[in-house]
Amino acid sequence: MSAMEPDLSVELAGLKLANPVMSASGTFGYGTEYAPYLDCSRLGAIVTKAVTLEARAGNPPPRVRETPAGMLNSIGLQNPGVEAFIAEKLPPLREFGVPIIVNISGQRIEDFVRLAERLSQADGVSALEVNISCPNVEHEGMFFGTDPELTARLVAAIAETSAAPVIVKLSPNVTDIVEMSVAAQQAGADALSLINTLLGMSIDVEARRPHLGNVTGGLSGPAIRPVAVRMVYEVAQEVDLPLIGMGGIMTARDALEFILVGATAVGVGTANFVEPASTVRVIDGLAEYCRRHGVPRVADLVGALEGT
Amino acid sequence: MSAMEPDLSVELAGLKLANPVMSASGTFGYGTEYAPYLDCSRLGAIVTKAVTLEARAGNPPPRVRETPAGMLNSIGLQNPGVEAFIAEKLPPLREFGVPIIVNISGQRIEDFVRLAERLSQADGVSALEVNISCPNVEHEGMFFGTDPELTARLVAAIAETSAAPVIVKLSPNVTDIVEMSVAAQQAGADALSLINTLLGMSIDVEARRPHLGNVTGGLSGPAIRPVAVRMVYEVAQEVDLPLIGMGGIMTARDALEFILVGATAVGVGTANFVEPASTVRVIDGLAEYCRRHGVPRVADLVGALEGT
Amino acid sequence: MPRAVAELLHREQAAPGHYLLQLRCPEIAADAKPGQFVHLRLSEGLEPLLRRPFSIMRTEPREERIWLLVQVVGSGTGLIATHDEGTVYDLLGPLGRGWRLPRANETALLVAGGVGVAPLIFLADALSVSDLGVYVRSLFGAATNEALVCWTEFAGRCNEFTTATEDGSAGEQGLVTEVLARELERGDADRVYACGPPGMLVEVARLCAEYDVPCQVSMEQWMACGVGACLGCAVPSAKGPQEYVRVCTEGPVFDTTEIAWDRMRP
Amino acid sequence: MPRAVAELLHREQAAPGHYLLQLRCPEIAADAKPGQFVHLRLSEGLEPLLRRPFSIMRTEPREERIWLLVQVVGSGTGLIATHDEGTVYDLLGPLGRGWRLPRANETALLVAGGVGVAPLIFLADALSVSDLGVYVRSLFGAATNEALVCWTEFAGRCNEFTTATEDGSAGEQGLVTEVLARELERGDADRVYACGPPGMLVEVARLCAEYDVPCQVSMEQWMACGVGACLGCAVPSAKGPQEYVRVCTEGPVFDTTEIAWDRMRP
Ligand SMILES: Cc1cc2nc3c(=O)[nH]c(=O)nc-3n(C[C@H](O)[C@H](O)[C@H](O)COP(=O)(O)OP(=O)(O)OC[C@H]3O[C@@H](n4cnc5c(N)ncnc54)[C@H](O)[C@@H]3O)c2cc1C
Ligand SMILES: Cc1cc2nc3c(=O)[nH]c(=O)nc-3n(C[C@H](O)[C@H](O)[C@H](O)COP(=O)(O)OP(=O)(O)OC[C@H]3O[C@@H](n4cnc5c(N)ncnc54)[C@H](O)[C@@H]3O)c2cc1C
Ligand SMILES: Cc1cc2nc3c(=O)[nH]c(=O)nc-3n(C[C@H](O)[C@H](O)[C@H](O)COP(=O)(O)O)c2cc1C
Ligand SMILES: Cc1cc2nc3c(=O)[nH]c(=O)nc-3n(C[C@H](O)[C@H](O)[C@H](O)COP(=O)(O)O)c2cc1C
Ligand code: FES
Ligand code: FES
Repeated sequence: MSAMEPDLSVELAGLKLANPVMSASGTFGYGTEYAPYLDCSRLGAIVTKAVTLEARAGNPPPRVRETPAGMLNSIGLQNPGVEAFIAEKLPPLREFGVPIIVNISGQRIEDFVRLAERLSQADGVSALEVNISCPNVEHEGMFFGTDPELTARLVAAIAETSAAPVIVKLSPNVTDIVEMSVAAQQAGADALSLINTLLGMSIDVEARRPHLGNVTGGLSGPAIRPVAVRMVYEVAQEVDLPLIGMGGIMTARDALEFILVGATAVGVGTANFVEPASTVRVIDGLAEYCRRHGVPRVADLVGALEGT
Repeated sequence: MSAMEPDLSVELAGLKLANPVMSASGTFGYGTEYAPYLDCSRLGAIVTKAVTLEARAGNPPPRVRETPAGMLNSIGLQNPGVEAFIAEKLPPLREFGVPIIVNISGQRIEDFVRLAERLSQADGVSALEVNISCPNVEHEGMFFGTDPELTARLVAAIAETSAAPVIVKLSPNVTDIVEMSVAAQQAGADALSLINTLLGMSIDVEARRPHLGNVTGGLSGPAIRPVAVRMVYEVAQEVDLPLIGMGGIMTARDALEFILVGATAVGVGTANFVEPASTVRVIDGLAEYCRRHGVPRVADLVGALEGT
Repeated sequence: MPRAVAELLHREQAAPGHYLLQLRCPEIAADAKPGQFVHLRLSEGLEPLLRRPFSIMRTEPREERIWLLVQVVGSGTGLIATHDEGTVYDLLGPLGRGWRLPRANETALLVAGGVGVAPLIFLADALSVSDLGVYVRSLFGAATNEALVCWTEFAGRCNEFTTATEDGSAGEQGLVTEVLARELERGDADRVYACGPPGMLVEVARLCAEYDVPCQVSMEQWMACGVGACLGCAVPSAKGPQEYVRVCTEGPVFDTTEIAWDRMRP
Repeated sequence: MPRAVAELLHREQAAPGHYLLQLRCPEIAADAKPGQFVHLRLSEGLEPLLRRPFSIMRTEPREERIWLLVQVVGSGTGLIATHDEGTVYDLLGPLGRGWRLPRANETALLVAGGVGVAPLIFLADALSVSDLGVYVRSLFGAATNEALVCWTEFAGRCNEFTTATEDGSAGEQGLVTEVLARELERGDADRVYACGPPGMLVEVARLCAEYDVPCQVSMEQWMACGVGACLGCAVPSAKGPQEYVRVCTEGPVFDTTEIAWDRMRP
């Protein structure tokens, strides 16, 4: 590495990342699936598919469907449960030698607390990412992530228990993302991830039924990027926590949109399906941008929007 | 027209439309701009660009920007004001011989009431479409359309005054679109239009500034269609009013997604910019679908989703 | 690494709306097993966004070539008609678990519906050059004569070959599953291999269960990743009332007993 | 009706990253006036979604042809390199308000920057065949020699012609606006016509105001509809502190006095 090589490292919630590029939860399996296609040890961090206390089967198929510049998914929370995750999925993940962030989900606050207890102490888990875009069975299925009070209670309970940094992943399906961010910050979140998928639906008009077996699903991909960038921008103005921006990032240019409006790191999701090596291409592209613009450290670009 | 020709007419808020296809507000000017490109008399209705009490200059440029399968706009409410609208824009609009729906916008409830008073009695105005996706200056800029109570007060005041049917155009930038719809219904709305644009933003990473002069803008086009279809679907389950569905409709197939989930009529917006004759193509495509599937009346397709 | 670029050497219309693609792709030509698929990127842009899965129809390892048979059904496959020879595709593959071969000297009954013939041609090809001494009897059904796409390629690799069309324009008139029922009744098939539309596979599975003949099917499901990471391509598994298997990883070829057919979406 | 399909008769690279397109389009060839533009659909799909505006560089009414000069700057213009001869474009046009012609026997000073030369070639062409007796003096600037795209087409239609390049690789070294300043100082230009990058136009407008020479400029702004319906292509108007005009309808050619230059985004 020459003296002019830009420094891509960033710090986030106490973690030192070699670069700001992570996989987005649910789009990179447990790391090993993509190992034949790229050098996973180059990632800033790997974020896993959601882990729940017990094994979950997921939603009825069809589960994915392409939409204009995006896709809908209704995977549901299919996963082998936390114990199987620790026993089977975590050891190979550790081999990559990069920070592992475990995305967790549950139906009651207690579920999350038990997950945090168990996972935050597990060997090789660098941080937890709390998926709050899920219904709370104790509150008539109200989504945790659409109510600031529920979010605050959930995050406070996890933050109290977790030995690892707590990243709260926000849902975009809200009137005021800033309100949710402030609630998470006050409750003790160490960082925020945004955004999760937008709730969407598409119809097979010949068969007159929804394409997805589960009727509705989560919209991801380039189509949602303008919404995601706007939300990161809004939150960055009002909240002091480091942000992980995601939503439709395909290239370094896209990642830079998020970084310039205030994201310290970025997640690459749907793009992995299109191009398995998307993450490393984004990393290389960020370095190239820094070189071209004479930016010594990518961290200098965080929030470096001009004239707004 | 042969005996087998499908009946495309629909009834909506007391209006009898020759077919369910309208222009979406702000994308069809005041009708005359597109007259050289299509036979405007074929439309089910023409919905105008927003009209305000006083003339408005609109937002600083750039005002439009393409995004993946969509576009951002920050036109602002540029319009000549209600009196100039009535004097100059309405007479040529009347010539098309189709129902004219005037989209109205304001900053305080009083503005809307005065607009309703003036316009609902104007010759050739068939209905009002109330754009509630705008900030209320009396409530610290809170958007009318993101608060159910504010929406209800606004709609009630307009409904009381208006001599013409009142269509309420909902904002998708909310946690719960059903809550807003119910509020509008209870306050006396005759129909609902959904959706307006999603709030978005995009960045010129070379110049490190937002593409739009106004920083953020409204996202429209095919990219948002899954979100729009989902919202129409949700609202159709809970509300009895006729719905006008819109968001990314380019073709009859797209329009059918909205109709099948419960829209009585549809609006075509961004597609006009791509193909000026989009509306008539959608109309022709609906007829073709009805013929192919042996559906006698397009109205039979409203909400005719199977197996959900 | 299951990843390659492949140059389009030759494209021809195999039937109305069907293209036969010959690609130069040494790695996949060398490694692919019958029943495996490739995950093809059809555009460098966003339209379509996701890759599309296609069964491998044939490999010619020495010539470093593979063959795909593609039916145009939508926007992605529609692009193929616009791709000139020389087009370079980015593809992942060979992917998935292919056909488990019959035992020596068995009679294998191959049942193809329409474009589902592709992975069965590869199977017939492998059997015809193997020293297993398998007797290959094939049934090929489609709506019309024209939709019996690549039937000569298929027939030429089988010991016995029967066609059926719904409109009677070629072979027997009727569904290929009706022919299958008769064959199973006759009782000399040791195992069945099938690929075709979902409705056909359901009926094939039902018949083979009825006659207690082991059967493998190549399944389809919408895919995102193609490599087991997204869990998008799930189909109901017979393992439990809530279990799923991934078409891209545990499949696309399954034993019919692995699938919970009653939970398949109609 | 300002709507046409146009067949791509010929495409050639006019300079690195610049294409000259010859289209068969009888309606537009017959109707277009210098300074007008066409709104071109570059894909039948969604990528790009919106049409793209291009100035008309030349018309040949008898041959039913029009010429466009396109610089590749992004995804839409990038597609042009993939379009073979015979491609049929859907376009709207001729659109907008073109150049107001000089009076008889005036001296017109045409100032072009890079690809902005296109609408000025059309103007020079119209003046060269008109009986107005206008003396056409042109200045053409670009970053490098190579970027003086179509300069022979331009020069051949002018009475006098000067080039300037920033790197000095052709003509004078420096900005074309520096040459313009000298010309205006000399004082024999009756009016100025300019098209080029925004920064250049700001400077041209400033200089012409300083020397009190009437000036028209062809402006650019991102467009959606191209026909006046969306109000997307606004630029600040001199009519009032909050007023805007539409490039697609009131322009693209404006008198510099119509524009509020101080409110243009830098
Ligand atoms: C393992 C596997 C192997 C396949 N092999 C072949 C093959 O050899 N030849 C061939 O022509 N096709 C094959 N298919 C189906 C092929 O992948 C789809 O037809 C293709 O993806 C459609 O893309 P599109 O963009 O044209 O259609 P879209 O516009 O996306 O959709 C059009 C219609 O195609 C169907 N479709 C779309 N995607 C899939 C999918 N992944 N699986 C099943 N149906 C789908 C749906 O009915 C949809 O309504 C295979 C599918 C799988 C899963
Ligand atoms: C009236 C008018 C006449 C024009 N005439 C010509 C011409 O004769 N030849 C030519 O090469 N170009 C011309 N342009 C500019 C041309 O329209 C844009 O370069 C083109 O739209 C870019 O499309 P893209 O998809 O390649 O770029 P995008 O990927 O959309 O954007 C790339 C960059 O191009 C620029 N750009 C994009 N759209 C526009 C636009 N509408 N106006 C100005 N800049 C834009 C921006 O800087 C943007 O960052 C004209 C523009 C206008 C408004
Ligand atoms: C197939 C799929 C599965 C996902 N699963 C999860 C999940 O388990 N937990 C979670 O927090 N987000 C999940 N997401 C959301 C992504 O992590 C990401 O927030 C979103 O897709 C936006 O990024 P993208 O546009 O780059 O995909 C999933 C997304 C997809 C497409
Ligand atoms: C350029 C533009 C201007 C618009 N102006 C208005 C407006 O004045 N009032 C309004 O209610 N909606 C306005 N809209 C929203 C559209 O009417 C429509 O709800 C939205 O664009 C979604 O439909 P589409 O995806 O078909 O464009 C505007 C949209 C665009 C793209
Ligand atoms: S397609 Fe992603 S797991 Fe099979
Ligand atoms: S581009 Fe729509 S008004 Fe000019």
